Amino acid sequence: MSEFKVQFEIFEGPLDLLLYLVKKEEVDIYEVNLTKLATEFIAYVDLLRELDLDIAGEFLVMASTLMYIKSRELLPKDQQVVVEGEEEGEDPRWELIRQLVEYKKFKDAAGRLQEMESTQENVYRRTAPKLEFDAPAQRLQISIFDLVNAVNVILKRFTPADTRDIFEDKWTVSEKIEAIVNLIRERPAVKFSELFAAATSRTEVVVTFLAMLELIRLKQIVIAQSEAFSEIEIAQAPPQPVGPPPEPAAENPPGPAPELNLRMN
Amino acid sequence: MELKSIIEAILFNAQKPLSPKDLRDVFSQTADNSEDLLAKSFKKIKDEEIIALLDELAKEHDAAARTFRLVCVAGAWQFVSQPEYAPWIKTLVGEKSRPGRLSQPALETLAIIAYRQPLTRAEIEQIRGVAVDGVMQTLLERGIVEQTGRAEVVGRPALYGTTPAFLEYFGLRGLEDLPAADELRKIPVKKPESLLTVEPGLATAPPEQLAMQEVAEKESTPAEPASPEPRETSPTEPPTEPSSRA
Amino acid sequence: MELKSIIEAILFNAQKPLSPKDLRDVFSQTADNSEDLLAKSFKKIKDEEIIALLDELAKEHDAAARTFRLVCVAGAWQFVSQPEYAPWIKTLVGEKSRPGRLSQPALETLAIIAYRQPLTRAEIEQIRGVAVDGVMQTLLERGIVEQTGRAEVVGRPALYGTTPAFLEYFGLRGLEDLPAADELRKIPVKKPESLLTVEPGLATAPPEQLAMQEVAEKESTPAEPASPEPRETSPTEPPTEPSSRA
Repeated sequence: MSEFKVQFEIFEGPLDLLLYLVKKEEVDIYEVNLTKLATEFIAYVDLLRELDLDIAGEFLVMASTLMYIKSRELLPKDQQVVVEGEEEGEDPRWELIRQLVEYKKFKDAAGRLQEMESTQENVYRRTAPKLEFDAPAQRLQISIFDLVNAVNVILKRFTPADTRDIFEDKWTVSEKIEAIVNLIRERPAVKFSELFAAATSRTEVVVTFLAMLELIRLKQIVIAQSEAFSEIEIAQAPPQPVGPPPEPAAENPPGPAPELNLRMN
Repeated sequence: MELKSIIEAILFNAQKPLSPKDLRDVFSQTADNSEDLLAKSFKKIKDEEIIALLDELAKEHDAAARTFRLVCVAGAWQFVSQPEYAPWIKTLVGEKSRPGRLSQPALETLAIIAYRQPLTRAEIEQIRGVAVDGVMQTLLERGIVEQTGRAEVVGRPALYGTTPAFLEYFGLRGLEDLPAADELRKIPVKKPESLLTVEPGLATAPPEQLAMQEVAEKESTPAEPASPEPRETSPTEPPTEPSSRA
Repeated sequence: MELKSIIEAILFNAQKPLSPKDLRDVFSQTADNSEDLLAKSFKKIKDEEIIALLDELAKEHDAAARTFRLVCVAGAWQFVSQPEYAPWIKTLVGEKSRPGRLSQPALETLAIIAYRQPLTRAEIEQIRGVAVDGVMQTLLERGIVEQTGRAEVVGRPALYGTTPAFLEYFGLRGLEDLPAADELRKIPVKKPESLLTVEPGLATAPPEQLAMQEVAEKESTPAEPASPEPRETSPTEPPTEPSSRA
């Protein structure tokens, strides 16, 4: 009994059951023997009734339609009753086949939708990785001097001894600082390369460079590059209010060097 | 740099599908923000131009037959992976969040709505031969079907149609992409002029006369007066109460 | 389905760069979770095999010369767009409000890489005295540092160097244009006997030689050395469009 119930529930409605029966016959819908079909359908419904199962009203309606068709068709043609008011378009046989054909097409379409549904489950849309558009070329706010300064910091951190080796007594950073300060007092702008032009040894270059870095840090000088690839110039920083002595590095700008802003934007 | 390539690059980096209008906006904004002459030259592109290039791009990617394609779903373009790679992609990005599959009754009902929209509930039920209250509820709740208006007939019943979510769910560009759309949209089968009997004494008509095409191409029957169907091409089913049901 | 295609499909859907090991994990997990025989057959793939296929894929995409390529950055593979499409992609994804500052550790790490490249992560860490995972990640993500090869030593660790974007940003023609490059490159940096406990505050503390007091006494000291506020007098702002954009 439960077996029947299960089976019965497979059918979405009377048309579905009819289609199933047609399919069992292995004939085209148009060729199906409606009388036979009606008999089978009614047998099905009767069985379910006997089993006292709930049957959707639509099945009973269909059963009665089929019984009507069957009874009509059993009569010779000339004896068939022409029901008053039954006009073309309301022939029950035709109506049924039309409905079946129509229903089958949508059942097939539903099958195709189902395939598309399961395909679509496996279609993954590319979601691009989130781009951070502070792309380096545009948004980094550091100058090349920050960079060099960082090297300097590292070197200092490591090697008080080494620096002594390198920086011979001949040149001290403090002397160079004074020299640069004097130089930029005389002239509004000094080319970066000029600072080093007179250097006689690589040690002097390094010392000069370190001196310059300190002056930048102390905001005694400003460094500017009017555009990418142009020569870097050094100038005296505009006077600033006197304040506390420079804080050590933690608060030293890790970010933008105020004097040089190389944003490529 | 071609416009087409730029469109590809934009779509490649998109976080969501983009419509031609979205793309147009990107071009227009970039033109405003950039000094670049090329970028400026794309200030005003027509949607049609973008769409034509999108179609070209999609064809190029189809021809390249790699593991991904460029597709248009519900009017918005996106790169998608071919379904056969799903097992690995699933491992990578996790299960897709997607509502459960539709039941058979829901799919049938949906198919009817998709191909015949807009139509009333009564018309759906006539095709399916059963009541559709439950499945309609499901389809409406899932947002793949919606009320699109009211039929201009007695009682002004609601008309239903599919939503963009329907297209997305099935990966369709538009309703015209539904398989066999031409065939299913038509109201196909009409009663032949006269039914002939197969065998003497039996009323069942021979198949030839019922051949769908013959009838379908004849637009002999005028649209039912009760029909709310606005589409001229598809005169609808007669309203639900055929005499046979009595 | 080829293994190579599957790798492509995985990378195409990845939200972040994937290493050969990441890919291997995807294959292994998929093999565990799938009933599919093919998926199961990829249970154990060798890294070398994956890498060889990745190289092949990258070549294919280079040859296809579309708007994106498959690249390896720091040992992880990803699809990236060609840089020339940046203006439009930027419009699409929007500019980040996050300032582009680098932290002091990042800056130092960058400096080390710039002057000493190519070098391994271990060498960087030796110089800085601390692990650099986090900052390296930042630098790699920002595209100013990249993997440039592998050291021919045991374990073949990745070598890092600066990118063209790095040069572009600083307006350098090449690394030889780095200020005092010759000098700073040569200064020996030996591993300290014991790692210095460098308090951040001390990092730039002037060494004795710098005798800051002298200067500070002579010159007025700026109020806030830490403040990066741009001075309006500074002739800093370069014209908006660098030559590289032309």
